[in-house]
Parts: sequence; C-alpha cells; structure tokens
Amino acid sequence: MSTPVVEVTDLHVSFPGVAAVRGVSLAVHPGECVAVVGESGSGKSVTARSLLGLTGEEATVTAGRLAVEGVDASRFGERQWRSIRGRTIGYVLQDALVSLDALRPVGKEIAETLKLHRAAPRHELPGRVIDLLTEVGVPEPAVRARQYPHELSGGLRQRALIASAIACGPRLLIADEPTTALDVTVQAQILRLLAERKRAGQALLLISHDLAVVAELADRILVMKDGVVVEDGPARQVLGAPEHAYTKSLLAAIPRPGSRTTVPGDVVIRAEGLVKTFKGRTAVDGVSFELRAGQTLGVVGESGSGKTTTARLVLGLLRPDRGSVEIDRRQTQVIYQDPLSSFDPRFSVRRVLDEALEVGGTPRPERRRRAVELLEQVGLDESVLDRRPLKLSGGQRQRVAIARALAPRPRVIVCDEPVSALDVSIQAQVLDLLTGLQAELGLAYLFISHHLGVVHHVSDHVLVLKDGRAVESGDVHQIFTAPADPYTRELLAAVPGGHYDQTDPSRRALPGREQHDRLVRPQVG
Amino acid sequence: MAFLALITLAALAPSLLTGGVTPDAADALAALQGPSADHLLGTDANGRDVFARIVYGAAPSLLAGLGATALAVVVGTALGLLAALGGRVVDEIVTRLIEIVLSLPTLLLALLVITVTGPGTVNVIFAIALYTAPGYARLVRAQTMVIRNAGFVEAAVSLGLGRGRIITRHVLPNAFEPLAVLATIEVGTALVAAASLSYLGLGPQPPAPEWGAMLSAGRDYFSVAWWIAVFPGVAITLTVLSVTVVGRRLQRRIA
Amino acid sequence: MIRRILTRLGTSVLVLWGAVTVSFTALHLTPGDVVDVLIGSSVVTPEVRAQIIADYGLGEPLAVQYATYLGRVLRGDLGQSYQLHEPVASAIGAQLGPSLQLAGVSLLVAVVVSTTLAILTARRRPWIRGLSSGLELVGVSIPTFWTAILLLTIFSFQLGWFPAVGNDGLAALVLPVIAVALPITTLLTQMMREGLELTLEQPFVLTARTRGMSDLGVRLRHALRHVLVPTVTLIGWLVGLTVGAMVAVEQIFSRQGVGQLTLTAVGGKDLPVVMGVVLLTAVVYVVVNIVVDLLYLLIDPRLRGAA
Amino acid sequence: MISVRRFRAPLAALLLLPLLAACGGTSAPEQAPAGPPAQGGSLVFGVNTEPLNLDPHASPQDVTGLFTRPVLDSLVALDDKGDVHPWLASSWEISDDQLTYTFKLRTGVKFSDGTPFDAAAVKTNLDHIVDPATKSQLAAAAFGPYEKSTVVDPQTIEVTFKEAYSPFLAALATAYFGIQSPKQLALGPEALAKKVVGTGPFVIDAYVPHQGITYRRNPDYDWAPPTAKHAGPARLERLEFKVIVEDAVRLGALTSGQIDAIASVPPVNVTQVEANPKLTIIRKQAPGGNYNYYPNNEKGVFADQKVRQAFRDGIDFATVVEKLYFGAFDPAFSAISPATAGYDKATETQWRYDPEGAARLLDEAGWSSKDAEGYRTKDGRRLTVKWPFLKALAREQRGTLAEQVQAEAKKAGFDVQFVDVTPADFTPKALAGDYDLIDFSWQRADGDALRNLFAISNIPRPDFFGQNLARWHDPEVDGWLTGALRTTDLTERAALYAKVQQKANADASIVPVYVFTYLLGASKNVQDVTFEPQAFPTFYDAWVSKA
Repeated sequence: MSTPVVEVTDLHVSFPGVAAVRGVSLAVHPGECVAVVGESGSGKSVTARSLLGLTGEEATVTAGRLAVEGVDASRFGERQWRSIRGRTIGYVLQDALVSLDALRPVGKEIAETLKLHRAAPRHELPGRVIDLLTEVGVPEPAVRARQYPHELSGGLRQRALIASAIACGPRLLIADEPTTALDVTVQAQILRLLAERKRAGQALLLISHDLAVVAELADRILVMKDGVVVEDGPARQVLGAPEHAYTKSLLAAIPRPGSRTTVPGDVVIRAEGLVKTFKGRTAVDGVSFELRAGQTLGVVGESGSGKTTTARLVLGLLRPDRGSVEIDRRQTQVIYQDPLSSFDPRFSVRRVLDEALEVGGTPRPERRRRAVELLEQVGLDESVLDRRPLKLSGGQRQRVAIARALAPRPRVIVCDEPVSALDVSIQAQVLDLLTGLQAELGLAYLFISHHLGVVHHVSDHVLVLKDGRAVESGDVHQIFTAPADPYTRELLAAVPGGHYDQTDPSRRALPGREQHDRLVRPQVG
Repeated sequence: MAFLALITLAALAPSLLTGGVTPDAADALAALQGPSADHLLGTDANGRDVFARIVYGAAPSLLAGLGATALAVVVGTALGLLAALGGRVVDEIVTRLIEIVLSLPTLLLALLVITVTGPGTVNVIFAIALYTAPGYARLVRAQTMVIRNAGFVEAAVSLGLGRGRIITRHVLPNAFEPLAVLATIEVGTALVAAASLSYLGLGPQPPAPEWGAMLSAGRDYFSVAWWIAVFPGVAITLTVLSVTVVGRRLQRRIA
Repeated sequence: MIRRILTRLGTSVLVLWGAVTVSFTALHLTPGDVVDVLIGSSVVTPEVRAQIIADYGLGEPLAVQYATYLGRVLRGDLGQSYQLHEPVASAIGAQLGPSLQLAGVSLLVAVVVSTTLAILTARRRPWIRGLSSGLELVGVSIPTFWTAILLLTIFSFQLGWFPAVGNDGLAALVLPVIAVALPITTLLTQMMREGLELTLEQPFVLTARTRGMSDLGVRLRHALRHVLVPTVTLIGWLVGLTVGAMVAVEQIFSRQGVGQLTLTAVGGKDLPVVMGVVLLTAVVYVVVNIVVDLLYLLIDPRLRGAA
Repeated sequence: MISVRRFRAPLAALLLLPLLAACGGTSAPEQAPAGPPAQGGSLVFGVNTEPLNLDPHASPQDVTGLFTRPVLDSLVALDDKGDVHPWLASSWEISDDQLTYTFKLRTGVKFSDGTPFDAAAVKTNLDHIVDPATKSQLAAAAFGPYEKSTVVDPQTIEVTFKEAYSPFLAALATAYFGIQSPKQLALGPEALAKKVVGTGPFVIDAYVPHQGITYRRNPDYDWAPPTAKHAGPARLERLEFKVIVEDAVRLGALTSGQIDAIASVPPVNVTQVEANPKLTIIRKQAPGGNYNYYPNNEKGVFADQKVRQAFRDGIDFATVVEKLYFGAFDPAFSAISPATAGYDKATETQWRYDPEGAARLLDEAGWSSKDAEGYRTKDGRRLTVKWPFLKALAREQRGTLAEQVQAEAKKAGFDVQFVDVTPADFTPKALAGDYDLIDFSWQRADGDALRNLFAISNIPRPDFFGQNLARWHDPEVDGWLTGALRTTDLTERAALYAKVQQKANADASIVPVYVFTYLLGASKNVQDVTFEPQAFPTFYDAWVSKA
C-alpha cells in the first residue's frame, strides 16, 4: 500500500478547559477520499486543522504519530508547517465570500499561494492563475481573475477558493464544509468538481455535517461526536449498515417524504398575482397560491428566487406593487431562520413570551401560567424562563421562537427557513415538533425553505419559485415524483446523496426513514 | 473601582476625607511647602492644602465631566432620534447641522462659546457638551437605523406590536446601550477637555478648587513646587483611567 | 457618479455656509461693541475712533455687515484683520505652513506608530495587551498642554536633546509632534487593535494561513487593509481634535501656527481673522471628508458598487 | 495697566509717557566686571509677548517699544535721572510761551535704507502720528495739543502746540516717537506692521510673527546718545528676540542655556535663578502707576471712604506681597512707584496695616453686624465686593495674589467675589462703572501719570476709556494736576504731585499693592544690558563675554 499523504494516530487536541479532540486516528492515501462527519462542536474541523499545524496558540496537540508524506510532523516548527501548507496540503473552507479576502481580486488570492511557495516565476503568475481558474471550471478566467469575491456568484467564488488551494498541486486537499452555504444546484456542481479532482488522483479529506453530501464522494467515512470517532469504515458500510446509534440517528434525521394525512379546512391565505419590484429588479412576479387551515404549503427555491419577499408580502411587511393577499394578520405569526436575531437581546425568555401573550390579549395574571404551558408544548422546561436566548442552544432558541409564535393562538404560522441554521439531528426534532403541533392545534404553515428534503417532509402542497416566478405548484408527491418543469427536475437532480427517482422512490442510495425507527425524541430543557 | 468610590465620597462629603481642613484656607506664611505630615500633598502658592483642594475639587471637576457628558447625551440622543425617525427632511437638516458643528475644530468651538458666555464651570460644561453632542447624535442615529431594521424589531412588528411600543420598548433601550458605553469613556475626555480650557484661562474662576485649574495654575510653580501640579494631574489621570476601565467593562458585558 | 459628486459638493458648500453663519452670529452675540474691544484701554482721539468705525464698516447694521462679508467671501476676499494690519488671507497663509507641517507630521507619526503597535499587540498574550492598553489610557487622560510641558522639562531643559522653542529644523519639530501625536496615537491604537482582533478571526485569515503565509504576513497583507476603513473614518474625525491640541502646543513651544493666530484673534475680537480660521477649518473638514470617502472606495471594492 | 500675557490685544496697551524729571529709577544692573567689552557675537532674548503691529506710531503695546527701539532713534534721549539729552536733535529751544519747540538736527545721519535724515523726514514722522488713517492708539494721544510742524531748513524743524504741553520732550524720547524712514512710511500701514526702518544701531533682519525678530548690526551707526555707554556701532553682531509665552518654558530655555536672557522671570523662580551660578537677575523698578486696586469711589460699597479705608487697612498687603513674590516686588504705598519723577516718600508712613482700626471704621460706617459666615452686614445686606477679574490676562501670578487677598478680606469681613469676565465683556463693565473693585498697573516715567489715574476727565465713560477707574471725582486734585502741567519747575511740580498722592491715600481712593519690578533673567556672560527710563531693556551697549 502506498504511503498515506497524512497519517495521524491517537490525536488529542485540547483548548483551555475543553478537550476538543480525543484519540482520533485517520489516514488519507493518494486518490482516496476520506470524510469526517459530525455536528457542530464534534471536533471535526479541529482535527482537520491539526493536520496543518493551525490549531492556534492556545491549543495543546498530542498524537501517537503525526506524519505528512511519511515524515514525522509532530515536532514541526512554524517554518516547516508553512512549507507544508498550500504546497503539500491545500485547504478549502466553507463560504468563499468570507474565506477569500474581500478587498483583493481573486486572481491575487490564487497567485498568493504560488508566490508564497515560489512555485512560479513572477511573470508567469497571471498565466498560471488563468490556467488554474480554467482547471476548476471558471468561464472567462481572465476577466474573473480581476474581479473581487463579491462580484462573483457563490459557485464561482467557491471554485476560485478551490483554485487557490490547489495552486501548488498539493497531494491532499482538505475541504471543510465546502458546500454548506451554497444553493443545491451549485452544491452539486462543486461536488462534481471535487469528484473530478479525486478521479485525477488527488487525495481528499472532506469535512461535513451532512452525511448526504459526502455519500457520493467518500471512500471511507469517520463519524465524530464530542471529539471522539464513533464510527469508522468504508462509506458503503457506514451508510448502509451503521453500527453506532449516533450514526443511525444521523441517517434517520435526513428528512424523508412524510406520509401525511391532513384534512384541508377553509382558506386562511389567498394570494393572487403578487408583484414586487425593488429598484427595477422584479423580486416577485405574479405569484398566486392558497393555503387552507391545517395544511402546509411549502415554498422552495434557491437564493434570490423571491421566497422571503413572498413571505414578507404575505405578512404585510411589504406592500405588493400589484396583486392582493387575503389573510387575517391577527391570526398569523412568524418563525424565522435565525431565532437569535429575532429576540431583543436584552429580553429574557419570560419577557419574550410575556410580550407575545400581551399582544394576544392574555390578561397579566394568567401570563406566567400560559408561558409555562407554551414551553411545555414546545418541549422546554420552565427553568429556561429567566434565561436569555443568547444563553440557549440553537434548538432551544427555535423552540422558544415557536412558543412565542403560538402565544397569541394563531391559525397560521409563516415559517421562514426555520431549520436551516440547525444541525441535522436538531433539525429533525424541530420538524417533528412543528408537524406535531399542526396536528394538535390545526395550524396552517406557509413553509419557506431552500431544502427540498425538508419541504417534501412537511408539506401538503409545494410552490417552486425561480427568479420571482412560480414555475410549478401542486401536490407535494405529484411534484417530487413527476416534476413537469425542467427547473424542478434540475433542483431534484442536484440533491446530494441520491437522486429523486421519478418513478421509484425506493431506489435511493440512502436508506429511507421507513427502515429506521426514530431514535431521537424531542429533548427537554 | 476603589478609586472611583473614593472620588465619589470626596465629591459628596469632602470634609470626611480632609478632617476639617478646608480648601480655601489661604495662609501666605505656609506657601509652597512640600508634602509632609501636616500637608499630605504639600501646599500651593497661597499656602492652601493641596490634598484638601483635590478632595474638594472632586465635585466641581466631576461636575464638569459628568455634566458635559450628560448634557451632550441628552441633546445628542434627541437629535439622533429625530434624525433617524423623523423622516427624510428632518434627517437631512439634522445631519447637516451635525456636520456644521463637527466642521469647527473642538477648541475653536469652545473658544467661541466661552467668548459669548464668559468663563466658568457652567459655560465650560456647555462648551464641551456642544462639541461632543454631535458625536452622540451620530451614534444614536446610526444605531437607531440599524435597530430599526433588526430582526427583533421585524419580529415585534409581525407579532402585532404598535409603533410607539416598539420604539420605547425595543429601539430606544437597545440604541442606548452602546451610547452608555461611549458616554462612560467620554466622561474622561470631557474632564481632560475641561482641564485644557482651564489652561487657556477659560475654566472655573478662583478660588474654586477645580483640578484642571489647579493643574494649569501649578505649571507656573513646576520647577520649585512640583506637587501643586502633579497631584491634581494624577487625580485627573486616575479618574479618567478608572472611568474608562468601567466603561470598557460595560462594553464587554454588552458585547 | 457625477450626480453623487455634485450632491457631495452641494452639501459641502452648505456646511461651509453654515459654519460661517453660525460663527458670525456667535461672534456678534458677544457682549461689547467691537470698536470698544479694538480700542481697549488705549486713549484715542475721537477722529481715530471714527476712522476705525468707518474702516471696518462697524457702523452698518448687522445684516448688512453679514451680507457684505458673505459677498466678499464669495469673491475670495476674506477681508482685513482688525489687529494685524494685513489681509486675513495673508495672515492665515503665513501661519498655515507650520501648522500643516505639525498636523501632517503628527498624524503621520500617529498612524505609523499606532499601526505598528496594533499589529504587534493584537491577539497577543494578555500582559502585552494589558500593558499597551494601560499606556494608551494614560495617554488619553493627560491633557496635551501638560504632556508638552513634561516633554520640555525632560527632553529640552534636563537632557538638552531638543530645542525648547521655534520652528527651525527637524529637531524643533520632535517634541511638539510627540505632544500632538500622543492622544491621537493612543486612540488610533485602541481602535486598530480592536479592528485587527475582529479581522483576525475572519475565515479568510485562516485561509491565508493554510496557503503557508506567516502570521505577520497575514497581519500585514490581509488584515491591515480591513482595518483601514474604520481607521480612515477616525482619522477624518481626529483632524478636528488635532487642530484643538495644536493650539496649546503651538503656544507652549512658541511655534508659528494657526492655533496661535486663533487664540489671539478670539481674545482680541479680530472677527475677520476668526471667521477666516472658521472658514479654513470648515474647508479642511470638507476636504478631509471627501478624501476619506474617496479612500473608502480605494480601500474597499465592495463600496464601489454602491457609488 | 490691564496687562496681557496671552491675548496680546490692544486692550493691553501700556502707556508710557516719560517727562523730564529730577529723580529717576532705582537700581542699575549690578554686574561683575568682565574685562573689556567684546565686539561681535550674538544675543538671544526670550520675551513673553509680541507686538501685533510693529509701527510704534500706531501700536499701543509696550512690547512694540521693546521691538523697535533697536531700530529707531528718537530726537532726544532721556537718562536714568530724567534729564533730556540730544540724540537725533543736537539742540532745541522752547519759546517763552511754551508753544513752540525749535529743533536743530544732527548732520550726517542716514536711515538704514539710505534715505538721508532731515527736517522733512521728521515732519513726515510727526504728521504720520496724528494722521487719523494711522489709527494711532497711543502716540497721537500722547502728542497732546499738537498743532503743526514746520520745516525751517533741512536741519531745523519747528513744532507748534495749541497750548502749553510740558510732557512733550519726554514723549518725544520714547520709541513711540521713534523716527522712521519716510520711504518706509510711504509704504503704508500694512508694510509698517511687519517692518520698520530707522536710523538705529540695528536693522531688522527678519520678523516672524509668533516666533520673534532678528536684527543685525548697523555698521554705519555713529550717533548714539550721550546716555549710552559707548559710541559707534553696536557691540553685538546679531540680536534676536524670541517669543516664548509660557513662563515655565521661557525659564527652562534660560536655565538650560538655550537662550541668553529672558524677560519677566516669574517671581517664584527668582531665588532659584539667583542660586544658579551661571545666571543672574537684573532688576529695574518700573515707573508710573503701581499695581493698585481701584475701588469704585462713585457707587457701591466703596463710595464710602470709611469702607475703602477699612479694606486697605484691614488687609496686610505688605506681608501678602512679601510672601507671594518672595521679596521680588516691594509693597506699594502710593499710587505711583518710587521710580517715578514726583514720587512722595512721605506716603510710605502715611498708612499701615491696622485691623482694629479697620474694624472700627466698618462699625462706624454701619457695617457693624456679622453673618454666619463671618462677613460684615448692614441692614441685612452682606459687605460684598464685586471684582471683575481678567484671569485670562493676569500676569505675575496676580490671580494667586487676588485669591490671597480674597481670603484676607474675608477675615476683615469683606465678601470679595470675582466676576467672570473675558477681555471682550470687561470693557463695557469698565466703561459703565459696573464694578466695586478693579486692578491694574500703569507704566509711565513721570508724575504726570497721576493725571491719567485721577483727572476727572479720565473717568471712563461710554465712548472713552480713561484710566481713572477709581472714578475719583475731586476738583481740588484736578486743579493740582493741571497746575503741574503748566509749570516746568520740578520742585513746584513735585510739591503738587505730593499733595495728590497724599490726598489719594487720605481719601483711600485707591489701594496700592506692589511696585512692579522688571525681572530680567540672564546668563552671567551677558553684559551691559541697560534699561530705558520706562523700564524695558535696551541692547545697544550689550555684549556677551566668552566665559
């Protein structure tokens, strides 16, 4: 067997007060793709950074063996590490908008790697940059090289970031959440690009929170939780026959089409021919839909498709240029993607709920009792009452947001990307909570998301938006199994971890939820 | 912190600290004596006890810093809110007004104010407030505009809260927090500014034991009686230092 | 873009006009007849008194004086000093050079020193940061006139390294520059360090490190530029503060300069000179702000789109 | 004089009108012999203030005299004793009716710009002073009832007055009547404000506002007055005045050897300078009005003579002055200083510190009860003295002195309150008589200074700023003062001035405080710095020994 590009055994990384990584071992061979999967705080990124000696001054790193191309790196000084970084190991971070220096043209960023390692004479740099951009599939490379990150689309930016990482032809490319901030179709493109690199013999270390993303690419998968590798094995085995309960729960948490049986009530929202233009750009262009009590209408689309503008029009936060919305706004509440920013930072949970109850007309003496009741409804303990949202976990915050939305006893809740910011397991819990509440209280949801799986899981009807227009709408199963519009087909094809097969939903690369029991229950507190 | 407590005590009940020595007991026979058991920090050219004067000077000195800052905060907040919430025209007028005041150098502005109103503590407060207020106004305006678009304000709107309640319950308190931090830090700056005005002969009138005036008067005696100027200087520096440290802590707690 | 520039110029003119009007009004609200202040306690013959009133148009109603003044300013004539026996423009012109030199060198020194300090201390061990921020606080809390006297006592009178007074040569510039630059440096250092610390947490910094760049390299090549926008804003604001500090420094070091001129003019109610200085500083303010705006565009390409 | 340190405004004018008189100032510089005078070299003199206008014909500032004296000669010279000597005028005659002065001019004199000095030049100068366009704020007023001057021949000029005006020759000796080149005068006020050209021993090299002035020697100079210690060109090659406003800095520049001499050593530092083996203090008592407090005789609490006297006698001014100024300044006993012609030594025993007497006087005046704070009251009103004090302009630690006096006055039962004033709003208050007490000093080398201080016509009124700020309205005193103007007999004048001084003390119309003494700090290498009678230093004889 060939020498691994990197090899580490029994890696421990600790920061003052926290043991971030405990006893991780991994090796990446040329042409191999190893994926490390885990939720936030699992230690996967720290593991990746320790392979570059970039854990920071405060970290204490120990390892049984730490070797780069067979050379012991455990005693490397800063100077030796620098010669490894970018030349032997390239590193790609998520979200190129912030991972590329916003104040420099992308061409300079790419050339920087070459310059630092003196990999090319100065006069050859512009040519090499263009070659690299071409290699990662950037059209018009000469033009793009002179542009700034904010002038490029998300996909091109991510390609440029990859180009800067592979500029010196590193033996190993570490990709840390390379597609997380991207739209699903772009994500598919980037994954294809990485697959090409792998076919070209590049060793890949893929870091992700999303099993689905790594499913196609990885030869070997490590699942991490709380700094420990809980499962390690060939991809097929980890995905097909997971041994550890946590791996199973991760797989189970991947949203699957639900088998919904809801009874449509009267119409609670009727939008007709909505048009909204911002400074000459049409954000929403003739969107019409209807939502009935007790049902969920999913609105899907990529960024810039007009999802959020539609929601704001429905809520009356914006006035439509044309068209109309019939809705009883007193009976409508909202849940946002980022619950934290939707809370006044000075307010405790009690005051947040108190205010909502006040709006709903609950008399002062009853509010405390109602607040505790609401918290119970969303699976929280009354001990959170006096805490500030800042001190709560992401899942708890979204539960508080749901409790707040429930306080005035609404009939409709507009959910704007309510689970996008959450880890997969938490995401599943919140979705379950929402569907449970719907059944219990007969709520109607206008559910906005870019995530097709999530929408498929919770919706009765779907509205697919592209560039402000509704390209397709109708029954959820109808659309997900037999999409009529090419764009809808493209979207579905781009979903990682397997294709939505138009004919046979059972032929998926990943096991569906039917095969696994739900292991995760809503947590309390 | 302990120093702040001491200063507060000095400002509120100076006689407790000096044991009955008064700040204006001039005694030409005891002039310019160095620090000793009788006069802890020495005496000035009039034979007055420097320690007593520093202690009694705490109130007027702090008054200048606090008063100017308070006035500036009030005026600045009012203007900032007016600009942010009063509509385009009002915003434009207030913004220009702020720019006009900012376009005059601080000291010239103070000179103008004091030429118009005459020297004295109250006028110094007024002068310093005038040139610090635009800073607060800008901050409040910017802050209010940010908060107006913050998620929690939108959440409050969708919740169905009225405009007035949103402003008083959400916008104002949140806009005020960074302002409070800036203000604490600026108290020190105002103190230093008051001292500088005293140096130019525009500060409080004798025999008021104001630190800036003492520092300024003491420089004439620096080579023969360093204590007259050094101790008020130390008092100013320590006060500014402790006020700023408190401000910084406040800032960290909020951030 | 052109529209933007025009609006900008329009509001600038508005600011200038406002500054002139505000100070004109303020100065005329001052108690005391201008002619009395001009004559002061001198004993003058009635003919001389009449001559002074006629020469400076002091007999006219205030509105007429204001209109006359505005009219002259529009023609580029700042008028004649009451006291200095020369046109305001030449009086200010003669003092402008040394002041600009002091202000310019001080700002430059402040920027260089604070940049260096910020780069060296940002995200370093707590005691380094503590020491630096402690010194900065002391720097902020010492009045400039006091710094100036201390500097003189130590470096000129005791050690004899630098001359105490005057405008001649580089040596005479050292102490005044330190006195003026000290408060600016401390403010700038604090702000730049905070900015750098925020920037150094950004992902692109990590990215640059993964390419093999050194820590110092990242600070210099990447992070520094990101701190420039707030720094430039602060410098624009500091210009006003610098002018203030310079009044005391020019006096103590007996330097030529606009600060001295202003002090004399305000005290002697030499209105044309005061108005001239007001106009000058307002112009400086406007110009600095326009330069700051342009610098924003130069520094941050993201802002160019908004233009 | 309401003097100026920082705001060098006209308000700060120092009036000096020396007149020929018997006894002159006091101490001449006491210096150790330092061998024969050296030729060449340079001297740097640090001054505390600077002129706004270099033209002495127009400017009211004493410092203008200091700055132009090296360049300008006068027609006559006044010596330390008050005698008048020839200078640019070789002789003169006064007509019997005292209305016409005929001057014979010296020959062979040239202005430094090459213009010859003649009677026409003198006429141009005298007419320039009284021309309203000059806006003279001092010299014209000091010219009195000047009528005209007539060129008799190139070396003879005749000056005519409308009425007798005996202070003329002394005024003519001052730098304010310095003779300037007609060519330079023709350039107009703006040019004159920056450069004056005369016949003096030095020529202005460069004048930089806020910085100072440099002079170079005039090699052709050969017409020094007999009052000088030598003849021919000045000994110094180069002379420089550096403006250093800040006291501590000026002193530091001297002690660290960066400059050779400084004006106005702060009294507190006098001992320190004297203790320095390399330095010395050169003293010169200033003539004219002492630094006095002027109670408002016209209205308010001080309209009552008993209250004025109680204020004067109830405060130990002599001790306070002695302590605060470390003996650098003498306590004053008369309105004018001992260095003034016509000073009456008898005033020194005329009054003394007498707290019991003061208390008795206040009882008699009806201020017999005391309030809780110990202040005297009358009909429930407190004995309050309002004192507009120009802190911004106070020099010589007068602020400190005032604070001390405030504290002492409290012991005597007076509530002295300082009124915040700026230079700008001081004037209207002074003109309107809106004060109880005002302080100033007034330098002038002659007993005629008393006329400035006490003549009824010099009581300030809305359109006239006179020096009679005590607002002492006494026709008898006015009579004595006018009498003194009409006679040139020194003994007779001295007798009249003595009457004025004694009556002022008896009436307690003013409160003498201290005698201003010029304190010049210098390196011991600096030799032969002399003083003009009005107590500012001259450098024609000066030289620097190489120690």
